[in-house]
Amino acid sequence: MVWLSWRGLVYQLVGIVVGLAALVAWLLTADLSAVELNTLAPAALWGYTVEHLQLTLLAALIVLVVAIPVGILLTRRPLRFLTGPVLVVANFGQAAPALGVVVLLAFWLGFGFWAATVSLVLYAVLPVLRNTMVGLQQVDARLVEAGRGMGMSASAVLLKVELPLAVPVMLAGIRTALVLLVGTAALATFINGGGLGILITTGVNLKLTSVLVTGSVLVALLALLIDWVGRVVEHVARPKGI
Amino acid sequence: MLPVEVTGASILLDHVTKRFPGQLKPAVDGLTMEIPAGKIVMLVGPSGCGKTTTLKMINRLIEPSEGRIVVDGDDVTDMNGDELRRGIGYVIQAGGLFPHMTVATNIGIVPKMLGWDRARIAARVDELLELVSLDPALYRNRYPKELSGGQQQRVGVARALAADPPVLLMDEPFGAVDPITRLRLQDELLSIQEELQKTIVCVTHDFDEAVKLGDWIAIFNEGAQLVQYDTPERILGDPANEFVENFIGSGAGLKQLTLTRVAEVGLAEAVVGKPGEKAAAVLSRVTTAGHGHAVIVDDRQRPIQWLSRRQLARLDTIDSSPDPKLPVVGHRATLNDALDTMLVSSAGAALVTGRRDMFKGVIDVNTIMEAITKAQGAAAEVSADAPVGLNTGVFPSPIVAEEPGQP
Amino acid sequence: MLPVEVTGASILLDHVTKRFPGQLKPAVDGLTMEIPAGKIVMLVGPSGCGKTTTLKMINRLIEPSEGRIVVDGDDVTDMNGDELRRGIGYVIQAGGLFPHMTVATNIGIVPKMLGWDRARIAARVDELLELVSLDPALYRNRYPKELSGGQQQRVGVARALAADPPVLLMDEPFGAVDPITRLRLQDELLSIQEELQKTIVCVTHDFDEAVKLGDWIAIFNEGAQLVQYDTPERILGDPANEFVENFIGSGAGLKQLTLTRVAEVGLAEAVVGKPGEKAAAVLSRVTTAGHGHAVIVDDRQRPIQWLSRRQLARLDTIDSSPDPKLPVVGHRATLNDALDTMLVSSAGAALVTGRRDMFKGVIDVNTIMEAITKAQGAAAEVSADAPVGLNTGVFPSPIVAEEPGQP
Amino acid sequence: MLDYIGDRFDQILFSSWQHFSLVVQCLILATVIAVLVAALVYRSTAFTSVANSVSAIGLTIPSFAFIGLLIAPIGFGVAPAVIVVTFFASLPILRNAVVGLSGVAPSIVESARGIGMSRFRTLVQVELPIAWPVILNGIRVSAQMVMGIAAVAAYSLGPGLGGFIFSGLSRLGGANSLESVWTGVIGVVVLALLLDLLIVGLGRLTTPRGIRV
Amino acid sequence: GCGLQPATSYVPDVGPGSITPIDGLDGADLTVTSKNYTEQLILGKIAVIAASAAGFAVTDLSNVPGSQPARELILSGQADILWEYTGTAWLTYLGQTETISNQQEQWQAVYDIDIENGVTWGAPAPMNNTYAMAVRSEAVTELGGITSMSQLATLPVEERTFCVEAEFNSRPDGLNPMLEHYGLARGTADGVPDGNVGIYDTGAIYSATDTGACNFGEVFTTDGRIDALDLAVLEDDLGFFPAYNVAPVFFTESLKEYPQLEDIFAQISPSLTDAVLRDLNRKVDVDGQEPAEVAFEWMKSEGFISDPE
Ligand SMILES: Nc1ncnc2c1ncn2[C@@H]1O[C@H](COP(=O)(O)OP(=O)(O)OP(=O)(O)O)[C@@H](O)[C@H]1O
Ligand SMILES: Nc1ncnc2c1ncn2[C@@H]1O[C@H](COP(=O)(O)OP(=O)(O)OP(=O)(O)O)[C@@H](O)[C@H]1O
Ligand SMILES: C[N+](C)(C)CC(=O)O
Ligand SMILES: [Mg+2]
Ligand SMILES: [Mg+2]
Repeated sequence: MVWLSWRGLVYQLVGIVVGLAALVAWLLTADLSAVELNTLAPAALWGYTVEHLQLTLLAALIVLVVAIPVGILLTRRPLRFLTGPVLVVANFGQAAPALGVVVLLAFWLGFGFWAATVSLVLYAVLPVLRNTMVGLQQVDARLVEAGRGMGMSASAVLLKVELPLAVPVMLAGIRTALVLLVGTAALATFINGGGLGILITTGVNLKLTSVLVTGSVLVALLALLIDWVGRVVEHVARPKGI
Repeated sequence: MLPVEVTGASILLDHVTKRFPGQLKPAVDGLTMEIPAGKIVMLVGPSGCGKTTTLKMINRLIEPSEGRIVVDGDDVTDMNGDELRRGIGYVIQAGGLFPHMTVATNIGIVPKMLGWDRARIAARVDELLELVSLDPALYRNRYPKELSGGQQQRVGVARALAADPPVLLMDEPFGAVDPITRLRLQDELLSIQEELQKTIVCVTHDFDEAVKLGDWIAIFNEGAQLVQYDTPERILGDPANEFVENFIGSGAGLKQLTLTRVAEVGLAEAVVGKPGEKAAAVLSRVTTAGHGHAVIVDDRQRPIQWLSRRQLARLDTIDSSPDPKLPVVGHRATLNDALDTMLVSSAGAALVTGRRDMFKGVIDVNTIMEAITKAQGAAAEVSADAPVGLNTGVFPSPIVAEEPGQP
Repeated sequence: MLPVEVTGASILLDHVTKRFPGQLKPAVDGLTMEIPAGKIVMLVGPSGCGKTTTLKMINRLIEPSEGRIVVDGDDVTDMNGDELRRGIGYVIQAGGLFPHMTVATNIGIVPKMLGWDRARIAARVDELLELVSLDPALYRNRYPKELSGGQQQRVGVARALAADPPVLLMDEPFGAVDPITRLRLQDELLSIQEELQKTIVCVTHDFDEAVKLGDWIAIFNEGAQLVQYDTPERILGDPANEFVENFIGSGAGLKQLTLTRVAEVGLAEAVVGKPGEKAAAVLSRVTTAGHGHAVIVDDRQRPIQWLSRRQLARLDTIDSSPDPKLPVVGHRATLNDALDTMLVSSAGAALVTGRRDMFKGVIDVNTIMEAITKAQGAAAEVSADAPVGLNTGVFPSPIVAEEPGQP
Repeated sequence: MLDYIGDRFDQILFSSWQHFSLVVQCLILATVIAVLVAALVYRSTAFTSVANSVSAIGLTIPSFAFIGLLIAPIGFGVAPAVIVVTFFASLPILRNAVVGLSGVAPSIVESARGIGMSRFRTLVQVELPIAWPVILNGIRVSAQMVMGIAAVAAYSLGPGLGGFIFSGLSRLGGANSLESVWTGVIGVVVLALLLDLLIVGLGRLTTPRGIRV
Repeated sequence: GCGLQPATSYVPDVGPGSITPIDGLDGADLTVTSKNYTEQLILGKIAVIAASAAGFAVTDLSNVPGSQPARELILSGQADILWEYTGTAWLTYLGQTETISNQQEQWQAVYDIDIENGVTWGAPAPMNNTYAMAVRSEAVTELGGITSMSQLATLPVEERTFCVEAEFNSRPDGLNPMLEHYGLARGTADGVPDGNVGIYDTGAIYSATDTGACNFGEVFTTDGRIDALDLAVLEDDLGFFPAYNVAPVFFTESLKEYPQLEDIFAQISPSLTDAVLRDLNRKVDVDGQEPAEVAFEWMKSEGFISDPE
């Protein structure tokens, strides 16, 4: 993965900044109507962005707290027989349309932030769970054996050998999940979940192209930014030597 | 090779059986086998015959279904497995190094688990790196992927030795390295063993490796059935049955030559001359002795020329220029090396040198033939300290060999 | 081995140089080398010395930077590369078979590109499978992964031979197979070559393989510098310099033994007896002949016992039970095999059998020593038809060897 | 729920077929595009890493944002849905095609060239068939992913089951709205399963026995 | 292409009723559009069925998210027919500020301006689907027995909570001007703070209002769920909202080509009364029938069409 080197990271960050600058420049020079100016007021945009991030990050946090321990448990000996079936379910679960999950959750939990958060959690939990399990599974069995062979206990092998070696795959899953979350959070607007999605629906409903473009581009840039942060973390947290 | 202090422990597998769930036949079937302290025992046999299973039952990575395992007199069958393993070195293919830890961390991991302090661990790591011929300053902080396959293997051995365990288990330790590095690693293991005198149990696929490294070789057939458990000499010279013969493969004779060193056979005397002597004088000594050649040695007794009667007859004074094509072997060389050297020499014999390259005598084809015959005779006799090894027989107590296990 | 019709073409590399972009030194530096038609030429040398590059320039998988390449008198340097390659067989490690095609499709691919019709391709495929000792009915429709490594290699050779090319290039063809299969494949290649007499250029890392297969061996140093280009005998017996000596490694003498077959050396006579004869009669013949042993043969002249004078003295009538440990070698065996056999025999000699296992004579260590000495004498003489090979010298025209390239 | 499905069986079937058809057609288009691009770039490490970046970055773009952006210039209906689904479908396929093509053992390519195959012939007859299982795996991943994206594409009136989710949403609180959403969600998952089976079957049929694992 | 059709597309086989196939059409194309809430879906299907009965090859591009995109489709000729509301056009599309109280005059005013835009308004229907603020009836007493919009200003700030759709949130006849009209400032601490406004999909507001996510939901007065969920509608006592009579709107060029369309839709419009629409909407939202089915049954019962042979 050549593009994972620091140079790729710089390019990505530069790309995001340039994208944002271009958006701002366009908004400043474009001939905007009163409605557009109102909707795109800096304070409002900031508010939507913060809401969007809150949704994403809270959901991500819950996902991590739930999926990683469960993923670890499911690869331990007593539950290992579940690994295969869970992976199959996880794979097909991901085919469920995010939009449908969001709307169904609204039926169940009512409208608003929490329904949105829970549906985001449901949606993102699968890739993280999956990658945690796959990451642990792909650790060379001989290394586990070597660890056991020198007298490490099962938990010591997990902490010192398996988890560190699973980190790259797990982080990749977490990054994917986070990026998915940013995109999916845009759907929260359908159930009053807040976030930048409102700009997209408003833009479409009222044919306010500037609002629509601002919303879409901001969501995309935010996704890229989160992806970038994920890559930086991956870069730093990847154990040296592998 | 004078025996140094033996730090190894003896191991006894006592009627050990391992049945894997869902497997029709046991992987190891009622194996009784004694592994003497301070020796290298090589386990060989066809794929899937139970070598690895046997090895792993010793450190209880695999729990035996039946039977008991005794290390150094203590029954370890019911001991805490993790603790047991901390006291037994374990080396697997390509070292099984942890890729996310440096060489030093890898080696220091067991001492750390045993609660050694930092300084002591660091000192031990350096000591071990020296032992396996890696410069600590250069290699201490590298990651495994920054090492060659052979170097990784050496670190693997160093790690297994870290807490100075009396027993070392190795599962095809040199399987993944190229043949040249493999030879070097084998030599290194032998020299380490000469120094440390551990008990080493080593699985290999390679019969030549078993011959080279093993004090004793156990040849397994399916179900860890012990077909022959004997010295390399006896296995080569007196294979128990056709299975073993097939396993040895062709070239048993030449293989046997590698087991004996030149120093161990009787050498022929030779007429010795010095540069500056009159050739005629030397020739007369040669004639008197009834020999065909005279060896010319320099003032430090190193052979420089090997002159036939004809050459002596043509010379006046013997000069001091060394002959670059002189067929010389050291006394630590194997008979195989000696035979090779004499084949290319026109004399059909070779000069043997001892310490500091001093001339010791002459070895010829007949000496080698005799040595082989003698070795074959010796192989026919069973060594008195042969360890016990059987699959079904009753194991005599106390735990010492009374009768050879082989018919 | 009478020479059959030579179907190979001669190859000439004429001052060929290859410079890779971004590389300081040329990979191949001004190499001139003649490859005689119908012979096997082995390219050996340390890793990265330019063997593969040289080979690939012959079929223009790598375009030479300078110089020209002449195949069978035609300059191919400016020919269409794809067409050229269709006329040159090419075999690489593990055969380079296409995993998604059956054995038949793999073999038939070049004929198909050449526009042969279906029936002709099918017939050719079967013919080639027979040639490489694979039953067409059994193997035709298998996929490469359903073959063992050695079988894959054979299919690779068959594919290279498909369009009956006069030249075969092989890049470490046996590098990926186990030693035993490797020996078998080498023998097969030799017997195929005996029949077809192609021009074969073969890269190998393994000097023993070069000795075994090569009519000529080219030893390269960095930059495809031709250090020695000679027969195996001469390279073993008279290495050009220290580089070559190191390359040969230890055991040159034993290696030379593999070059000579038992049939090629003089055998000693033996006293022959038959079952049913009185032992005393045989003993008296032995004593008269001044021998130590008598060979007992059955009614089809196959040796069954080898009795010493002492044994004869103790016997009354000679019985017809065959001795299972009789040291017997066939007359096609190499001297190396013979030596190995006699080492394990108590007589220090071996019985040689010819066609239909009939007794031919006795070979002993002295015979072997003499044969070696003679071979070394022969190696000192340079063969008259030695091909040209140099790196910088001027190449004489017309393109025939006038003077040996080696000093 | 059963009543709901029973009453609208034809309509559900039709929408499912539309959804399936959209996904399959876009997958075919995406495969063609991705394989073409991969064939152009895989020999150069620089282009390969660009292709990999495009595929990685492209996947971070939220599908809903992308649809929104397309409505402005393209309008509603089938076209934006096709563009969005094809775009996202091509990304994993592109990545796998590059990986698959560059994963073909150099020795095999060399022996193809060595027996006189031209570059193009080598690509078509040797490299693509050998890379096919990897490419197909990319198609599988894409299929799972774009099944969901196609549902969001109903926002721009794209064909398929997304309509059930959106009309459920617009009638939320009314009768049958929950059923409508469930129909959409389950329909998509079932189609995903079905398509996955089909692709696996296609893989069996199109992968030569010699390179099946 | 390739057999793909827009989502929720529905073009049935229809037999003739009072609408009969136009001669010489030869399967000419006609595109119908509608917005994405129940009433529009039903009206859209009615247009589809009518055009289909008249012999057109209909493309059903209904369920467009939002008024503006639907309007855009008509203006650009990408769609040929849309049911539109006079008030919506007058204030939102045409940027007028003063409304006309007479419904017929309002229609005429819109017609006159829009004809210049290449869009022709057909005969208006009697029904008037205006916006309104609805309260769940349980909360009426909690909120001091509120019945009219002017009472909003008397409520404590934290009770002034609204559920609106994205469109209403930004429209010139939408939330902000409405609040202003009733003396409340949007986005101020003593008016209606932004935190008091929740934004929902059009159809989601009814259940959100009913479950108390907010006190006041923006509703359409013809929606069946007002009755079904027992919501109380506040009186627009200061007359902020204009009349929103629905009428078929044609892309003028298409209408010139098929002038018969005007007559066909002129037959339908008069039947579309508030009561009819409320009934049809209820069938969809409350009884759970499909808009297409509801439209078809109604057209048949009115005799416009018959079952296909
Ligand atoms: N965990 C296991 N579960 C079931 N069967 C096993 C297991 N491990 C090994 N076996 C079986 O036990 C037998 C012995 O296996 P073992 O690994 O000891 O062979 P080995 O002699 O080391 O072979 P190799 O030379 O191939 O490494 C084999 O038949 C193997 O299939
Ligand atoms: N495509 C290439 N580009 C640049 N340098 C190359 C290329 N191919 C080979 N070389 C260089 O040319 C030299 C000769 O390489 P070549 O492959 O001919 O060696 P070789 O003798 O076949 O070695 P080996 O025994 O390892 O196969 C080496 O230094 C190698 O690094
Ligand atoms: C019909 N309403 C005015 C309620 C909404 C509209 O203009 O679409
Ligand atoms: Mg094993
Ligand atoms: Mg090479």
